[in-house]
Amino acid sequence: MTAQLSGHDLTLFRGERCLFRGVEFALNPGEMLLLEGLNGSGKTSLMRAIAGLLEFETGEIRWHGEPTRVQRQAFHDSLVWMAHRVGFKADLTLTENLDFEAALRPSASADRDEVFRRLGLSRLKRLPLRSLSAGQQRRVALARMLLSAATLWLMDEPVTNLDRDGRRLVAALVQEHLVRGGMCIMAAHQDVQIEATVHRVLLQ
Amino acid sequence: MWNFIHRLASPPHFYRIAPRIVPWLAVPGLLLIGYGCYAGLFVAPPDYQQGDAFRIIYVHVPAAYLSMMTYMIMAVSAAIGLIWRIKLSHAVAAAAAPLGAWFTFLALATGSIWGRPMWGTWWEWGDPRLTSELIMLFVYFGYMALRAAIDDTVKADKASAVLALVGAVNVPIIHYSVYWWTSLHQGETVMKGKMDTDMLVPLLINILGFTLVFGALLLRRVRAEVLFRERRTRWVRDMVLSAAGRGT
Amino acid sequence: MSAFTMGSYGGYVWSCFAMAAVVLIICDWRARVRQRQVYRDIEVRIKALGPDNAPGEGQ
Amino acid sequence: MDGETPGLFTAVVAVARRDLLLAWKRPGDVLNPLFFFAMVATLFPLAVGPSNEQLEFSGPGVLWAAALLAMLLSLNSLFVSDFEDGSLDQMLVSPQPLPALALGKTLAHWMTSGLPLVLVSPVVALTFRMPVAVVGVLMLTLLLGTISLSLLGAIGAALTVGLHRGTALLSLLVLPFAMPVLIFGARTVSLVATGDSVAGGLYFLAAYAVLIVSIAPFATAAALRISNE
Repeated sequence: MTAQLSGHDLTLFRGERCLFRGVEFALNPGEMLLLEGLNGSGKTSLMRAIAGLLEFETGEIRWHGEPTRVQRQAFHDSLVWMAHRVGFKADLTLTENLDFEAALRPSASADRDEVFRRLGLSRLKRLPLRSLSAGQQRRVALARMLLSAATLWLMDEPVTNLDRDGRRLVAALVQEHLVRGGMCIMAAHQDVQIEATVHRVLLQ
Repeated sequence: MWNFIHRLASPPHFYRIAPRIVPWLAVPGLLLIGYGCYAGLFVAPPDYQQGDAFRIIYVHVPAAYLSMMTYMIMAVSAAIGLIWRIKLSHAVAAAAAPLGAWFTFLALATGSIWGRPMWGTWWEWGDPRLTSELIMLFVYFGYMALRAAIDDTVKADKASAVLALVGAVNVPIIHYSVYWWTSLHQGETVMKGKMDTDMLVPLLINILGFTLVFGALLLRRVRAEVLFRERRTRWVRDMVLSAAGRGT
Repeated sequence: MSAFTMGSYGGYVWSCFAMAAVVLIICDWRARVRQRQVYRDIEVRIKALGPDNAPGEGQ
Repeated sequence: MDGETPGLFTAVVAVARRDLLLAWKRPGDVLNPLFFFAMVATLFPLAVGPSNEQLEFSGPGVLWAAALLAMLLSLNSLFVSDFEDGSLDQMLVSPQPLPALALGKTLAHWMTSGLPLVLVSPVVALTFRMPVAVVGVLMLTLLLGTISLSLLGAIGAALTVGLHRGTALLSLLVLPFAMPVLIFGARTVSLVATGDSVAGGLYFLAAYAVLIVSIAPFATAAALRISNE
């Protein structure tokens, strides 16, 4: 059986520096992939390359057994990415930003107000993002994930800037996503407590 | 066929083979230029209107021709590099740009000197040839500046390839529009009417000669570029080490 | 001698041909300099880092 | 977990709408190039002298050159904020085709820089003693020409986004390619002043805009992918 998402013989260069070589992984619904390694070991770059923003020197990512580069749209249909930077406009409000988001990618049937309540953003939805704290901005990025219909979550250090409640919330959200048959690739310093099959890739 | 091309385009192979091709281009090229210049300067009859000043044509036209052809080479190798990801073709594009700029400069300078006795001025905006060569020079500068601004070679290759391709669409339009612009106020161009055979033959010889010499120069530059790009590979290390071993 | 002076145009014509020669020589010289420079840098690097770990990557 | 990918048209409109909304919240970004345009047009009579004849003669050229520079000024910021706040990353991993998103951004750029220039140009043109008929042609050429300039400029902005010293480089890349637009734009306006036919020039500007609109979004998208690596 082929895994739903897999990476084969992945080698990545940044400039002249080799970040990693021959990385392999396989991921199926309900499972999680944890990218581990020190700062600068290439976790973020690996994630960007999985998403298709960087080119691997060798190897490829396969989605349902087919290379992602020949089915970019189908792959991106099922992918949502929580990066370091929120990727929203600081001058626009949460609602305006999410309206734009909804025109870009498939939306989940989840109710927006419900999601805001869960993330503790209800009172903030009419403020420009500029006025939110770093932790609140992380929650805003979580809102994007919850409101998208994507099955594959890419999360780059999702718990940075979050307090303990926030960290617990992230763990719970990922857990629910996996139980529903979703997948998650996470790069994290701190261990996140999640009950699921967790694969690991250690980058030196 | 594909195998052959890939073998030829492999950097070590190219690096070894290039110096063997260079003399086959440079020697006949220089001989042709020598004969062409001699015939152009001393054998060809003076022009009935311009007298001997027209003889500048024998360096001006080859330079202008090469300035255009170099851009074409750049654009084609950029396309090949983007589509088939052949490393060598990006190196060709990178090496060709400064040569193109130099020949464009030569065309501009000789055109301007030619203009002095003909129009009584060093620069005549009414001449479409000169004006579009000038814009061409800016296009080359832009291309080289973009390359120089990006540190990562792979990224610089791709970005400048996009620019070269956009330019390939635009350069003919720039020419056309400059001609249209000058036609409105009766641009005076230096070259009117047909040329005599005695005048034409040295010109063709010179064009061919310059092209061959250009080919030799391009190969040399590409070779240096390939060496730079491959500086961390095993084959370069082995080559340098064995050369050093033979030296001592 | 008139073949060299070309009426009053000799200066213009000869300077154009001279300039063409100069440009060709400059192009040739630049290519040589670059080749030598790159080669020397590689030698220096190998000497500094030792032959075994000098080159980072590659086929 | 259902839901379909929103259509192409929705995406183009959404990108344009978002950028227009941003421009609305930061009107300075729109107004500064306009002031710049008016100021360059003021510099010229001050530098050359107030002779009416000279102003009438050079008006079309000066206005067109000023418009070109004003467009260039506004191009710098086209992709920079998206690049810095991570929005560009999010657009690149969206299922929407990137050329469509690039087109949407270019459209918004034109509406916030080219279109305002077209609208204020009559006021500036009148100070150059331009007759009403000529002003009409000026507006028409600017309308067609600024579309091409936005599209061409977007390619340059995408190539230089994320580079240090990108500003000067952007001008160096875009200006040579903008020459045909400048030449045809300004000459067509001069032609109407001398009573010649302007159809040829307008046809060229329109044809050029069509050509560029069919190329630029793809080139811009390719450049964005490369710059964001």
